[in-house]
Amino acid sequence: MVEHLETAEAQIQDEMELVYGYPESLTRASTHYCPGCVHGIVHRLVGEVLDELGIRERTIGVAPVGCAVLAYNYINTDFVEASHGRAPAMATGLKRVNPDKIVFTYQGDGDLAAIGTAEIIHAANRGELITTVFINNAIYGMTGGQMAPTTLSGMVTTSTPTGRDCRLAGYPMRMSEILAQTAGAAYIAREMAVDLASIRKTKQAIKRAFLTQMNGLGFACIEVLATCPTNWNVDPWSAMQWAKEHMSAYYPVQTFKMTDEVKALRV
Amino acid sequence: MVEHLETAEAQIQDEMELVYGYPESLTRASTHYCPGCVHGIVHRLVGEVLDELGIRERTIGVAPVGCAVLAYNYINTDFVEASHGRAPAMATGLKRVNPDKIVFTYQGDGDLAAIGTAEIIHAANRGELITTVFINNAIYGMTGGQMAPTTLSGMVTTSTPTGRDCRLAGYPMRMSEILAQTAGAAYIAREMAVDLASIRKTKQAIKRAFLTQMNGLGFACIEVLATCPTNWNVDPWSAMQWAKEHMSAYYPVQTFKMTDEVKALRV
Amino acid sequence: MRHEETVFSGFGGQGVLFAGQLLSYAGLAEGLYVTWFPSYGPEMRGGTANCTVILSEEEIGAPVVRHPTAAIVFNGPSFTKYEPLVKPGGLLLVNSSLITARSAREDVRAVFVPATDVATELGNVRMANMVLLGGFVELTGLVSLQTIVQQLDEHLSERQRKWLEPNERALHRGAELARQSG
Amino acid sequence: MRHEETVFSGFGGQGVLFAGQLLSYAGLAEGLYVTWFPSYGPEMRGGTANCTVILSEEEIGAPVVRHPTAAIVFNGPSFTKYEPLVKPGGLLLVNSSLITARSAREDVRAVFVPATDVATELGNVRMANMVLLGGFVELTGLVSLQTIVQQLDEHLSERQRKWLEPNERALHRGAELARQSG
Amino acid sequence: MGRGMVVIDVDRCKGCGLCTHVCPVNILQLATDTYNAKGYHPVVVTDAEACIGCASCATICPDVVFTVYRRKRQPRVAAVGA
Amino acid sequence: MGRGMVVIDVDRCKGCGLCTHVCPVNILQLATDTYNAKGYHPVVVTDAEACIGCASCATICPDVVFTVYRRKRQPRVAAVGA
Amino acid sequence: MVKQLLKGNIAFAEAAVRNGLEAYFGYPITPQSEALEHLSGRMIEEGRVFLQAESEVAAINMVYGAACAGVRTMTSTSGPGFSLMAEGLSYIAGSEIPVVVVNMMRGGPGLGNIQPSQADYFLMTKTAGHGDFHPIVLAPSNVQELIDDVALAFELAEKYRTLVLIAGDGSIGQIMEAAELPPMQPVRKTRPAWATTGAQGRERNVITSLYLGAANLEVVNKRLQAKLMEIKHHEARFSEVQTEDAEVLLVAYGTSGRICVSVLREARREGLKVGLFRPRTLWPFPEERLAELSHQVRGIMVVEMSAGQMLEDVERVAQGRVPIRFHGRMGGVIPMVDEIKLDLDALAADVAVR
Amino acid sequence: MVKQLLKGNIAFAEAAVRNGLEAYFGYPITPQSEALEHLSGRMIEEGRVFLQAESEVAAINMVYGAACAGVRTMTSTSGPGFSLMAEGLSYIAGSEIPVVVVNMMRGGPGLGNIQPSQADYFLMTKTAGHGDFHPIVLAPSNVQELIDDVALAFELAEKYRTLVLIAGDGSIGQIMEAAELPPMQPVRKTRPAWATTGAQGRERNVITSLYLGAANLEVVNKRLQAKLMEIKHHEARFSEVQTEDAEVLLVAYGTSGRICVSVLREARREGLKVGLFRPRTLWPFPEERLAELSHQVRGIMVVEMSAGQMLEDVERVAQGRVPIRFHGRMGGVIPMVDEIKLDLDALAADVAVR
Ligand SMILES: Cc1ncc(C[n+]2csc(CCOP(=O)(O)OP(=O)(O)O)c2C)c(N)n1
Ligand SMILES: Cc1ncc(C[n+]2csc(CCOP(=O)(O)OP(=O)(O)O)c2C)c(N)n1
Ligand code: SF4
Ligand code: SF4
Ligand code: SF4
Ligand code: SF4
Ligand code: SF4
Ligand code: SF4
Ligand SMILES: [Mg+2]
Ligand SMILES: [Mg+2]
Repeated sequence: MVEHLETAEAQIQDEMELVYGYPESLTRASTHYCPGCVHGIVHRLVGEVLDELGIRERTIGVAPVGCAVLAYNYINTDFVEASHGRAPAMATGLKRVNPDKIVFTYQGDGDLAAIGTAEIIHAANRGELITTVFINNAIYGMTGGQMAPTTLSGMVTTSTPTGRDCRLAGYPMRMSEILAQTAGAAYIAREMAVDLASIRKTKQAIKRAFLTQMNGLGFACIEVLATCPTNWNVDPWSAMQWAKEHMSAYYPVQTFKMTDEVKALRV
Repeated sequence: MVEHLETAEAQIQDEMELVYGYPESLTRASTHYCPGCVHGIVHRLVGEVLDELGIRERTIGVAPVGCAVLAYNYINTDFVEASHGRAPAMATGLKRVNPDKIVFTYQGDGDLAAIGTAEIIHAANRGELITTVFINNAIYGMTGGQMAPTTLSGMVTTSTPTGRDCRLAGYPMRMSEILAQTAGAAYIAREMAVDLASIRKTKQAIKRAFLTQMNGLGFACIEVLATCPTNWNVDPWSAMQWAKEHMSAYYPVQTFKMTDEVKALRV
Repeated sequence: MRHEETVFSGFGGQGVLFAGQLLSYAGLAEGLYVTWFPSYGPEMRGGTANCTVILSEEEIGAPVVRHPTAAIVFNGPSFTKYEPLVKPGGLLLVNSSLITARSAREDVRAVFVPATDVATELGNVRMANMVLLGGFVELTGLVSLQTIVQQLDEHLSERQRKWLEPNERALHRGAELARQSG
Repeated sequence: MRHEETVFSGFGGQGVLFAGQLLSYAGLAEGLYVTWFPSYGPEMRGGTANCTVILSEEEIGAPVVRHPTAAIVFNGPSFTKYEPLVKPGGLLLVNSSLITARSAREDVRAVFVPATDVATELGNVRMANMVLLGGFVELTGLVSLQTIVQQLDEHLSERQRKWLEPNERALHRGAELARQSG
Repeated sequence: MGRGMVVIDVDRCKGCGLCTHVCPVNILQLATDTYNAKGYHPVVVTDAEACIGCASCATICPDVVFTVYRRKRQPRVAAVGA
Repeated sequence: MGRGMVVIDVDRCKGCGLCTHVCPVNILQLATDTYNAKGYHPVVVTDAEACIGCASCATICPDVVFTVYRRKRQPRVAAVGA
Repeated sequence: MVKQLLKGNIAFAEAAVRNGLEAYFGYPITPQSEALEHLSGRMIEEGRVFLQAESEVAAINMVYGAACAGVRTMTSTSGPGFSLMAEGLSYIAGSEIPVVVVNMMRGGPGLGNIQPSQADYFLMTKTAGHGDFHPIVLAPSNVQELIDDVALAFELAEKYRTLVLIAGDGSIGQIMEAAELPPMQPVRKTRPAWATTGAQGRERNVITSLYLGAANLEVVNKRLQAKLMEIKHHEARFSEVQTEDAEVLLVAYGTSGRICVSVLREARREGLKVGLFRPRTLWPFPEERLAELSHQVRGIMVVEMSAGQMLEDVERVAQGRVPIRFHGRMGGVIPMVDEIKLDLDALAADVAVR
Repeated sequence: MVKQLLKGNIAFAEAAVRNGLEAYFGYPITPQSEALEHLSGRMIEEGRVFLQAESEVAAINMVYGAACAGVRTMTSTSGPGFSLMAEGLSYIAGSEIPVVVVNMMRGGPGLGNIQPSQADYFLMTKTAGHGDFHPIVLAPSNVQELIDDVALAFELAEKYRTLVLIAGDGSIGQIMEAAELPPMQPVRKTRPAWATTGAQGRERNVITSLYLGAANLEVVNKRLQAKLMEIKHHEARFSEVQTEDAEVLLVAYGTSGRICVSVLREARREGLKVGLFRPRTLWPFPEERLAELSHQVRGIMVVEMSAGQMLEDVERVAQGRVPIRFHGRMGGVIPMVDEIKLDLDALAADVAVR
């Protein structure tokens, strides 16, 4: 296949210019994600950003426990696999002894907003110079679609068979709003990946988040509203429409904290 | 001693009226706290509130791990001793199976704002019908005065011998501001216990917090700015002045969240 | 003594696990000891699914076996994996719609049923599992087709009720084809 | 063979632990094996503090003993606790300023020094620990008073430097009194 | 007997001194010579007559040392007749 | 050859269909008959000429299936001469 | 009640409901999440308490809280989640509260994978957390035993006021078998006298594991140890297959245990006098009976889905009387009958019973 | 370098600094907080990394992260904190990363108290977390050994890429003794090839404990077990006192071990031929030598500050050759020489060496 591509490229070298090519910072492995899973899109965005910033060789990723547990098979940097929810603590250890390197965590909403609540909040509060990409798909994907802290009210999951009853099961948690309360956070924003525009915007935000770290400005976290077609039981495109309509209604797509230095960054 | 008191009381029955007597909801045990420790004052306030609300016999307390670990020796209700930081989880278990009972946690800043971050935030977010009294003395008292998440910038502790350097050790954490972000919280306020007025105000807040639970209005937490004369290395009175001046400067004494129902409560 | 160790294997989505369960229900209904043991994993698509169903007159020890007495293979990869493993004298039931390969083994009874095509004819590609199950029951006589149909009736969820009738036809059609090619 | 198992016991704040450490430093300086073992607990005030100091010419096994060869008791509760425990033939050094009780034991050498009063005379009640330590050294000859003074010199923190001289006097005064009453 | 009166549970006192700072009529002091059972210099009332029964001491005391009384309102006549 | 062109890495495609919804000229479709190595109906281009090389497909594709090219700006003369 | 085809995870969850489970707190983890999912519906239906916690740490402390209130409560998890419960389990043991925890073991260490394993034997039987204590550990090897063990677990937990663990594995959780569920029981109406339910008209109750002063804590430890001794003497359970005339003894529990039944059948068919000793309690370990058997047989083979953990207990009990051989598979691999059989034959040869 | 009077907690902390400790992450807990406090000043002075974590869970995962970067890193804690690290420790074992953890044991279970204890023996030696693994466990019994064990711990951790625990107790942490500190070492300049430091001009490094598929994980487990076997054969350490002619053998480690030295002296004075076997590594347990001795002596007495945990290993190794007596204290009580001596005399009488 790759060969085939090369020849194809050869042919058209002269007449055509490349407008989208395979990101260097991604491995060639095909992901294990379900068809249309947003994890794939955001992995790609991270790869593109690492390429554009030219930091692949000085970046260390921290994979979560969640569907993205195998992120290290796809994002082509040094990687470690954290225990469930502790990625920010592990990233803290990595960064403190590698201050000149770029360390990022990639976490799901169960990983970051449930079991990992303390670790993410304290990493943010310490202003750890790490970057967090937070995929909010309102569900526990990997384990079969149980309720996540971010599951919307009334949403049916395998652990809320009659729909989430917030009075019993708690309310959908707005993590970005909470992280923005910490003194150490330099850049906290919520984006989504549900159409071309929002995907492009998400990429810019992720890029700014990495630049925040590269410039030593503090902790940065980009929450990305995403989908889980499999556990939502809808096709990928409908899932995106649903997310655009319902998730962004409860989870405002917004920049919650951005210090002046971060604002000043040219992305 | 007690006898002596009784006779004394007898004598003066007719001429005098009692304006302050020993709270029924406190045991007669003398506390293990250091002289002038604010834990003693807040224990007393809790006792007075339980008396005034007449709920001693239906209340279950959850003691923290911290200097207040022996709170159950002093507050005269059913009590359980939680593991460090997990009091809100234990209280959740207790309350869910005792919905008609009153359950409160009494926690320090290491217990609640460090190791117990996830448990308190999720209890708040679930709107657990429990009440939390949170003693912020900016230090780990019990273990010998190490830095707490709430330790002020530059403050010298046994684990920040040259003063807290926030860039390395993280920033003082404002927990009430964070808890106020959760959907399940009905009443979140920060008070202090550093002089007569603030002590009286703190008592009203604690009373309102219990009433919030009694009326099923949601989670309530009262943060109390306090002192630790021993580990601050100052006399109790100076400690109170210091807290009044410096702690309340960084930790605004304020009501961060109060639902209309809670506002409507007559305290 | 009735004793059969059967592997059902195919793509996720081909109804492999349900076919196995249906056989298990039938076995139980006919008073046999039963174990149904699935391959399980995290939510990852496009994987292969399989389950081992053991029906026996004596209490069952190991719920998985290296050499099944019968294998029902729904797709190519499953054929490759299980064709060599079937016990000598055992049965290899193949969905010939998706599997062109032929077995080189002399010591197993290989039966080929174009289950996917038949299912498509009958109106839903997803009924291939019933075609194969029908064939299996016909070939082994392990349980009666009636019992299978009864159990199908009992265990089809409301939403799938409408498929009861077609599925029945698929079962019978599979039995038929097996009888011929078997 | 020089071997002494000494318990220092009193209120927290009476300098019990430091007196024990000073003896330990001296023992080390004179080439003895040394262990200093404190009672320790959470931050709770008004408790009693004590430590066991063992000086010996042979390597030390157990760092705590049930029956010390010497007990230096700074207050009433400590007297009550350790008076019965001292080894027969052992030394019981008592701060008679705070302890009015007398020992009924014939088999121990009980010496009474009004350490708190002496310390107050010398300008600081907190030096009672040095008075008693001076007395102890005088009575046991376990280490030389000079060594104690040297070590005091070495281990007084900057802030306490000004107390070196008075503490020295306290040590000598303690020795003196012990010589007389001993 | 003054307008107010406090009963002090001496052995509960830890001599922290907080009450001495808040008594509006300044009649609370730590004993300098005596110790209580706990080994602290306990609080003492220097002028019982002056107590106004405001309970400020009780409000700040961490160790529930104080019981506070205030004289009941008496009909003025009685006062005169006295 | 049109203004744009996409190269499709067929066996990476999972047939999720997302790209088919965002192609502005509607030339992307899932194959109905053929399967790829993964067993999915892969995307196919129905009218290569129409591609404008906007890379929308690549932007939304979770599986990096597309490589996208756009015709280089040619000097008008050349165009005429052609 | 007739037998029905039940999946292990659903079976133990439903069994708990029918045994009057009043509150369940848990956090999803494969391979036991179906239990949590089943309870998320059933408990609410029954008007009881179900709560998905924010973590296993929270879950075990919620269970701790509910147990202090004197209700039947439990949680279920697997390897990594079980590790996270260690501190809470130690507190529960220290304060002598009845709690039931199911651990459907999976491949480790670390994240490992989700296939069946028995590698948490040490962690469950020797301690489960810091300090001196042993939980009672039940080891079912089929769905019916799993169902029955739920009732037993609650009974023992409450009888001794102690922690009871059910040691399952991914295989027992995922398998479907015919089994019979107990009849439905309502939740207990009364609460035990020691429970913290509000001190209304009685002395207040305080539940703690803190005992300042070594002497005080030692008293508690001695009481705890005395209780454990009593449990050790009365609650050791095991089952045997054809041990009467056995010359070679298979020792295995849980899934390994049932697999060994097949091994035994094959070997017997070939005339090898083999017996099976299957511990039903891992703690207390059925030492007495195994010691007896170690006098009778000429060789022992231990089969585990681990590197050899129960093996150490067998060695300790057999005291070198007969050679002990070990067949272990790791990482989630299920031992195969034919492979075990090979080792068994080898052992038989060594000890010259063949 | 001359000997100085050092407190155990300060001693091991300073020893770590001098052995080139590059990063410390920890959470305060008595009775080891002085170590954290000492490092909070020293590490910053030396321009190295010190961070007080938000919990022990965070601390061990920070250590995990720093260790993945290939630096010398450690944490220290006590009972409850050690329990909370169980999951992280299992991940560390599973990904074969060199890490050192000090556990100054205190009275348990639960919150217990803060007095010295040896009741975490099982938790430390048998597993420390879910899944199949053993940490190397060093057991110092005085401040000098504690200091020396820090160097040894790092050496072994890095040699075998494994988890090494130092099993101390409150007493070793609080005692002051004369000891010699090693000379100051700077931090290592280079990072090992496997470390995740950014894939600059090399293949990228991935560190994980996840292995999907039972077969794959079993391969890793086998490698892990092979390594543990190697450690078992080469790293078992112990020290002996007057065992040559011993008829009765004392077996104890750490604080119990040093106390037994006094017991031995008294007994010898009275002419009883007693020896002391003091394991310096609890895992690997020095089985071979103890087995030898169990042939030589006529009775064994195990002394522990627990209900009898190492006791099980002694029983397993001695294989019933000689009677084994146990003297244990719990809840933070330090065993007293005279009481141990009484039990020893009783044993001596039983086995008729007196
Ligand atoms: C300690 C622990 N608890 C639970 C699990 C099981 N588990 C694996 S992933 C996961 C949640 C995944 O959800 P999320 O973080 O939202 O990621 P997603 O799959 O949705 O991308 C859980 C609970 C585990 N592996 N470890
Ligand atoms: C799991 C665990 N970690 C650490 C400790 C040690 N510890 C006891 S209390 C405490 C902190 C107390 O500080 P805080 O919560 O602020 O209470 P305070 O004493 O200041 O009132 C710590 C770290 C413990 N007991 N358990
Ligand atoms: S389960 Fe959901 S989150 Fe996981 S890969 Fe599938 S679609 Fe994506
Ligand atoms: S240490 Fe501080 S918090 Fe604890 S009792 Fe003393 S003064 Fe109060
Ligand atoms: S009651 Fe008021 S006046 Fe009387 S002593 Fe107390 S503070 Fe002073
Ligand atoms: S405030 Fe209470 S404890 Fe403090 S000195 Fe006054 S009476 Fe005593
Ligand atoms: S590049 Fe644009 S026009 Fe061409 S196929 Fe992709 S989306 Fe359609
Ligand atoms: S978006 Fe990608 S994976 Fe989905 S159908 Fe289009 S090409 Fe295939
Ligand atoms: Mg998710
Ligand atoms: Mg505090």
